[in-house]
Amino acid sequence: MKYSIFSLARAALSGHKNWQPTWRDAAPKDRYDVVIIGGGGHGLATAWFLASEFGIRNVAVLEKGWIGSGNAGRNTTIIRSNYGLPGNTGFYELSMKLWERMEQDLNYNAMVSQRGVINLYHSDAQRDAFARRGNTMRINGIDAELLDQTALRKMLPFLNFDNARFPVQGGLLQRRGGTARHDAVVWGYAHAASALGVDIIQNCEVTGFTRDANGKVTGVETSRGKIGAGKVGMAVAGSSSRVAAMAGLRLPIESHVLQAFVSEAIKPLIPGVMTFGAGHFYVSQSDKGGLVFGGDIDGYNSYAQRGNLPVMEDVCEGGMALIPMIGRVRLLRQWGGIMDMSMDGTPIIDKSPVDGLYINAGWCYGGFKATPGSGFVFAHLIARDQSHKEAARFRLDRFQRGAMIDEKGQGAQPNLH
Amino acid sequence: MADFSWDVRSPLDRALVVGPYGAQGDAGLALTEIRDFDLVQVMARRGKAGAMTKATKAHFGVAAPETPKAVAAADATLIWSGPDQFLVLSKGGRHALEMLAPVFAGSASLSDQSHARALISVSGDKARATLAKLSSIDLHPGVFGVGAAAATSMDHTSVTLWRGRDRSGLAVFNLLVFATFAESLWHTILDSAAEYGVTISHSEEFA
Amino acid sequence: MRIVCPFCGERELGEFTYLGDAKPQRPAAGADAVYDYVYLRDNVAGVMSEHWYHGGGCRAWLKVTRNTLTHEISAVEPAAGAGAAKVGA
Amino acid sequence: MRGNQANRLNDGGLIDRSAPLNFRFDGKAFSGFEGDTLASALVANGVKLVGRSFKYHRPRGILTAGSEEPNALVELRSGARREPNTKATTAELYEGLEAASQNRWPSLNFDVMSVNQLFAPIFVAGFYYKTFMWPAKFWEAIYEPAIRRAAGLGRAAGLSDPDHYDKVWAHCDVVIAGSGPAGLAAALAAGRSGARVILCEEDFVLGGRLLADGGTIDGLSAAEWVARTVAELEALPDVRIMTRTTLFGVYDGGTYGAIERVNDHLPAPPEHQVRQRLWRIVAKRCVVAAGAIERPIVFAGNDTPGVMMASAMRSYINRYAATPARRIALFTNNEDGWRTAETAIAAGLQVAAVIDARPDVSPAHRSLASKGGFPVLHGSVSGVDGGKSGVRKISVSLTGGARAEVEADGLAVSGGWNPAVGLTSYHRGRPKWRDDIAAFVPDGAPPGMVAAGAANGAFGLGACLREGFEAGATAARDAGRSGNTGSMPVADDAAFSLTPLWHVAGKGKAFVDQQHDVTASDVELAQREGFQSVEHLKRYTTLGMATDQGKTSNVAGLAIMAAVSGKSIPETGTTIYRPPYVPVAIGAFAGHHRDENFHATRLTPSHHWAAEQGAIFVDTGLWKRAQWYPRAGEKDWLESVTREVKAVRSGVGFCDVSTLGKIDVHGPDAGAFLDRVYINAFSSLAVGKARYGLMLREDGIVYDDGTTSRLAEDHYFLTTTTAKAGLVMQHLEFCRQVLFPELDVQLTSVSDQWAQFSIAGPKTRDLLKEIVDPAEDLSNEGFPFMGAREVKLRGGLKARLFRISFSGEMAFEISVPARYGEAMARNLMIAGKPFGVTPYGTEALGVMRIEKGHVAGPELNGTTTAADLGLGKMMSTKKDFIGRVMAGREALTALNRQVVVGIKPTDKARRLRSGAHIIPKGETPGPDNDQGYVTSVCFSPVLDQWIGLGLVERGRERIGEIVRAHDPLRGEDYDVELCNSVFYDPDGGRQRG
Repeated sequence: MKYSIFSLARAALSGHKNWQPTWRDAAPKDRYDVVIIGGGGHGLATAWFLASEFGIRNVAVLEKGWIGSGNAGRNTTIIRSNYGLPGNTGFYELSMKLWERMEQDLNYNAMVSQRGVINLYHSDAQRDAFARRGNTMRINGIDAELLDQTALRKMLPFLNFDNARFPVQGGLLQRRGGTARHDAVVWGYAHAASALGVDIIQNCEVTGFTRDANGKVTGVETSRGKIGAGKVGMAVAGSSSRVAAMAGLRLPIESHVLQAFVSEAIKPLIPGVMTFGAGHFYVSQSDKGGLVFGGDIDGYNSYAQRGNLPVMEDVCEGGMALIPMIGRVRLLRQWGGIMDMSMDGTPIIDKSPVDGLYINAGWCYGGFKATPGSGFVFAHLIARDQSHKEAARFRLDRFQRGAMIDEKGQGAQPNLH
Repeated sequence: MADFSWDVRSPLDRALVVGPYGAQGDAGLALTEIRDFDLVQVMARRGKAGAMTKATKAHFGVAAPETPKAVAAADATLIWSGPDQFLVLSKGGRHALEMLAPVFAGSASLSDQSHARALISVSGDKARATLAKLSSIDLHPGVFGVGAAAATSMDHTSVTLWRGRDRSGLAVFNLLVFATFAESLWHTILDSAAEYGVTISHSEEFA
Repeated sequence: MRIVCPFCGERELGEFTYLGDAKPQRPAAGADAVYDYVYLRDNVAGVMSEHWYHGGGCRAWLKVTRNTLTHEISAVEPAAGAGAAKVGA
Repeated sequence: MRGNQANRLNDGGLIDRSAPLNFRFDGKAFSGFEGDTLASALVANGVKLVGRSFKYHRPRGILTAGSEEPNALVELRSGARREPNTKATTAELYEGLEAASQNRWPSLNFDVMSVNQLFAPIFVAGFYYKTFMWPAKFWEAIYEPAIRRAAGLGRAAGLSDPDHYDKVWAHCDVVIAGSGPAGLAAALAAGRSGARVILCEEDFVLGGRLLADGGTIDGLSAAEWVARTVAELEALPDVRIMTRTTLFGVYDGGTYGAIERVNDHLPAPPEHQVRQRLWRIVAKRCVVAAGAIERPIVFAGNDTPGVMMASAMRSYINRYAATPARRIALFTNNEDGWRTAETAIAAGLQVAAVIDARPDVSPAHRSLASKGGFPVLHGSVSGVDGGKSGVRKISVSLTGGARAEVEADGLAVSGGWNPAVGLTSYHRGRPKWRDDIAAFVPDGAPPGMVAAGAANGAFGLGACLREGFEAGATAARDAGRSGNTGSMPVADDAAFSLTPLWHVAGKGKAFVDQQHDVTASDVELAQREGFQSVEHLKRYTTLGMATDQGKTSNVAGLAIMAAVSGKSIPETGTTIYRPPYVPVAIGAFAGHHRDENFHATRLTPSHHWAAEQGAIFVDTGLWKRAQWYPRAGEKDWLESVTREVKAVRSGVGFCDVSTLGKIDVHGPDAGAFLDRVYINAFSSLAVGKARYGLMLREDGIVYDDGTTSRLAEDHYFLTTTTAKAGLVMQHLEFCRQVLFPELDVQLTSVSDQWAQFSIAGPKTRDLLKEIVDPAEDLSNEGFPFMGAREVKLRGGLKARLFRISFSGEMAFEISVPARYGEAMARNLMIAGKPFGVTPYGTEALGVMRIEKGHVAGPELNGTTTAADLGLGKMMSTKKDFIGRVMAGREALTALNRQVVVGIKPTDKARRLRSGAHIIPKGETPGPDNDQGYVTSVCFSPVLDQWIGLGLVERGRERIGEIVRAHDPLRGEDYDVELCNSVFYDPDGGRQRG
């Protein structure tokens, strides 16, 4: 059923009794051309691109819980393409362009809202680093503006300019950045992929791989039985190491908790997205009115999906230091997601050393904004057995070759990325 | 030839204003900077813990602390600062680095910290209430008794904390804080204690 | 989280810094072995041995046995060179 | 004195009639008493309409009397202290309180946005996902702003929060959440055992439900028992009772978060006091005695002002002596609800009817009804008449199908009780279903925690006391306290019978989540569209995501989902419970760390002297460093900095460089140790000499650099960059303790021990001769370049002198114990006066290092190799060191890497800027020809032009090539020449001379 104001109005007349499920809740078949492990944004986007762009429709997406139950449903909903290193810049811009047409592609309103993303700087050195990055963006055809304090005072007068330990001096603005409604992205891809014949199978946990005599992956073992597959792609974020281990692989990845927070809903207070440059804090305001904010990862390996108190304090300290008017706004909820932190802070989208198994992992906390781009290039890799040109540097062997893509320059220390 | 004076200045010289601070009435907290001290870090060499202990005993008449404690010797306090290491705190000139060097030759490495720290004594009814805002350590009298010490952090800054002898029936907490952080931490302590009222002073007397 | 430092006693998380898996041993040489040591991780879901630094306390490096599913800490011991003055003494 | 409190009873209640308080709601003046909440005072004044709902802007009243309130949210206070979404039910009344209703325009009574109700047929759950997609541009321009304006409840202050907060640690054996019968009994048992106890109560009065429901305990009235118990607890030295304090979360290792509202009951905090305080409580055990929350029944019109939870109605009448209605109807499905009828009668109010969904009513209640002269109707409420002025008439579907109507101005509702399972479930635990009470109860809890009393599903008074007391005793024992617990308080248990009833079918909107306007039909729609998982249900409908976190709505919502999807409630399950238990001000989590106190500040030993000189300071990490020293008449920083550089290059200057990390490396193996952490050798360094060293990370990338001197056979003095001081110390300790424990080496940070100054310029030696004891030989032979040793100063003070140069001039660094740092600065000024000595800041320091081509932070950016920096030759091939193997990887040794090179504009008048990219001449900039960027720039007084360093592909092979500096961000594009990175004195004659 096509979604529009007209279909809504029609449905209203019948008390909304005729709506169909947004996606088919499928039962597993014996075999698919492609099985995608992970019913998050990346997995569902991959399935949709396989079906819509690459003509592969005999596809299943396996989700151990409910779709979107992983990081797709527990992030701070930011989209941007303000990266500075070759490999990242083009890829995230590809993703941004796909965000810009998502609603039309999917016939689902994911509330992609380009209200701007600004990274604030507090020192000359930081300004210089932002200038380098902003120029990279511009050279790659991406919008970027370097604002000084005067411009910033006009745009965000409520920032702490005058009474701060580290006064804000300016910022790097990407106006096309913004937010999207995270759950709706999941449901939108599920809706559109399902309509093209993709089977979305919930409550189906992968427990192992089936391999042939040559070691090639021929399918997966799941909590709902064996499922054969021509190719298997994994897009399981924080569970990447666990799934890869089932195929005998060790990855350059650690799993860490990243917390996010939302405040009580309030009338519009903060435009766009902003990140504090002198502490760990970034914030936007949702359409519902809550301030959605976050900061640094908790800092130690974890699969526990819950955050600690010191980081919560650290984030709020950053918030108060930057925007002292939020002191009386109340924090409503705290949650944690498991990040697949790679060794250089950059994702891996590559064929694995195991024939027939494709890896999409290492997103650190950048996974949400990558959703459409990741789905597209991963579908490309699976369909063509060749990396898309914008993902060509996301190779698994880059660490062996010394070709890391390390935006923060922190080295093989995942909790510092 | 120019005439130089090499006057010393405590890192709290500017920040410390003698007198009352914060809420009026009976002050809940006494904050005293102790000036003019020598402080030497003593670190046992590999396999030489025994020799260091022996040397300590011979020189100070007491054993070096092997657990987080502050041990009073005749004219010095030996404060545990980590595994196989402790600090020797004494009135200026008593146990300076050069004097201790021969004592620990071969058994321990010494490093002068006399200028690296400021020494602050915290006492009064509200000493624990104030420190609870700064320290995650349990300072309950049953847990942190006289002579207890801790290498810990306050306000994300490393400090050495120990409990001295009680004064007028009240606990006294001593704090060694890094010199370059001292002014900042001092203001934080004052902010934390303002609601109780503070009496500020400095002294060259050791508690 | 609170970690019982073998030297200092139980302390708040904020005094410690995390490094990571303590299982890999630094190899003397060999590009593959060093690559493995620097980059590859078991990323244990369960009980794991980890390096933590008590930088906000006694500056000892510690080996902490911790469950990454529950955060429960079952053992803490000093690194080989923490408290080494007692070695052979 | 009653003022206009028409709905206030003449006596009773825990209010102080001798302490009247004036307040304003929506500008209108009212009065109440000490002991009131804003909600109880509004009730006493007959105010029924208090707010408007989120989506449909429906009129709403007061539903509860606690922190679970979904409707009665107000903007409390004004100006910079305005607090949106404050629950009137927990806001304590104070003199002069000002509150305003929210989410309405222009007024609460006439809210234009209530037109949304007309669109309600379209505004169903998730409608926005299906529309607003065309045209695409309209989303940001039109649709979204409209949605954002409509949503969002109250208005934040929009001004910097003027109040202070602090954060405190507390330690105890047993922390107890809640001071109802179970909590008090737990505190009693634990306290008597000798345990250190902290009892947290979110209310401002202890007693929990005892305050409203009374009872008899140990033969005393509830009030007497509470008073006696509190007196006993207060006499115990290690029991701390904290009112106005909510335990909101449990974290690893037995750490609990609690928020104390220290001064929210006053117009503003008294001087020197905080508004709120965040407690981090470390406890060996925790008893959750947080009680239970009465749950509504979902029926059409259940959001009408005047519909109230039955227990809340008792609270208003008994605790606050305020009557929410004069003629009350009660709708219950359980025994407990009947207490409200008893309370109403005792207070002299009329009971219009009791509508009981159960087939039978106890004989006692039947006789109560006949005595009170009201009917007992078996059935359910199917509709409510009344709008913003409140309940008028209630429609009842009687069992068997007949209908009845009841006239009343208040409807009390009791659908049973939900134990407060939040705290026990915050470690992602899921509660379990108990059929007998039709509620979820805790199923396990985080380590050390146990639930007792109503929080554990024990609803009788006797059971609460018993469970609380036993939990308190056990917790104390587990914490190692074994004192005599004395006797357990005893009370009778009232019977509890209940027939589950979640939703009454009927015409009209029946609200599940009142704050978010989620109706029963929204839940059904979600099910129809496949959002059957409770988490999907929550996310699709926003059920339970409001400021009350679904405390009154979640269970009903999933019960309705269970019914429409043909599953049981436990099969349907609950969503994950997420802290905090109540919303907590962001300011409280920040505490002291805001404004200038966000982070600590480090001051150099000469800071105050520099401030006296009028220095401009720059933040470098936590440090404040003198950036430059302006002089009168200088028009900008560049003029000052240029003067400082020229003064150094032609005479002498000095700069406080104490911010460098300084580490004593002691021990017989110190040299061997340094050989392993630096790429170059240090064991071969002679005593009395210094050497520049470079450290890599294990991945082969440059980590840090600095000069290290050998002061004795077994003593090196190592310096790090300012930025990496702490990290390098940590890294070295890792190497010492973990990687190389066999080495006998000791490390100590001496960063704060030494005040260190760089003295540079051709007249350095002249100046030093004034300061240093004449017996010291400072000649080139006596103290050659890279020499390092202790010297005596005039007056006898000992100092360390290092002949090292960052500026390229003849230079020394001198260290004195830090408390002499200020004296050193003054004495350098005195001694240097004849030579025109000039203090210089970090900018001049930076200029001179760029002129000399020294790399610093912008080049050591965590991605560069030693070879990239032009320091590849330093890498020893004779030894192992950290990072050696990985540094040899193909991509790190590739010939086309970006390497450090000098850059200068071909037009000497051009300003060069950091961050400009390097593009070959004649090409269109694009990702394929982006060959590097400018890392550091300065105006070079020596060359009289802007110069810089950059990382450029094969840069060192391209010296002399003209390329483009492309800077679209700043709208600039100009030609630059790639040149040798050492702009000044390339053969180093000046620093050796």
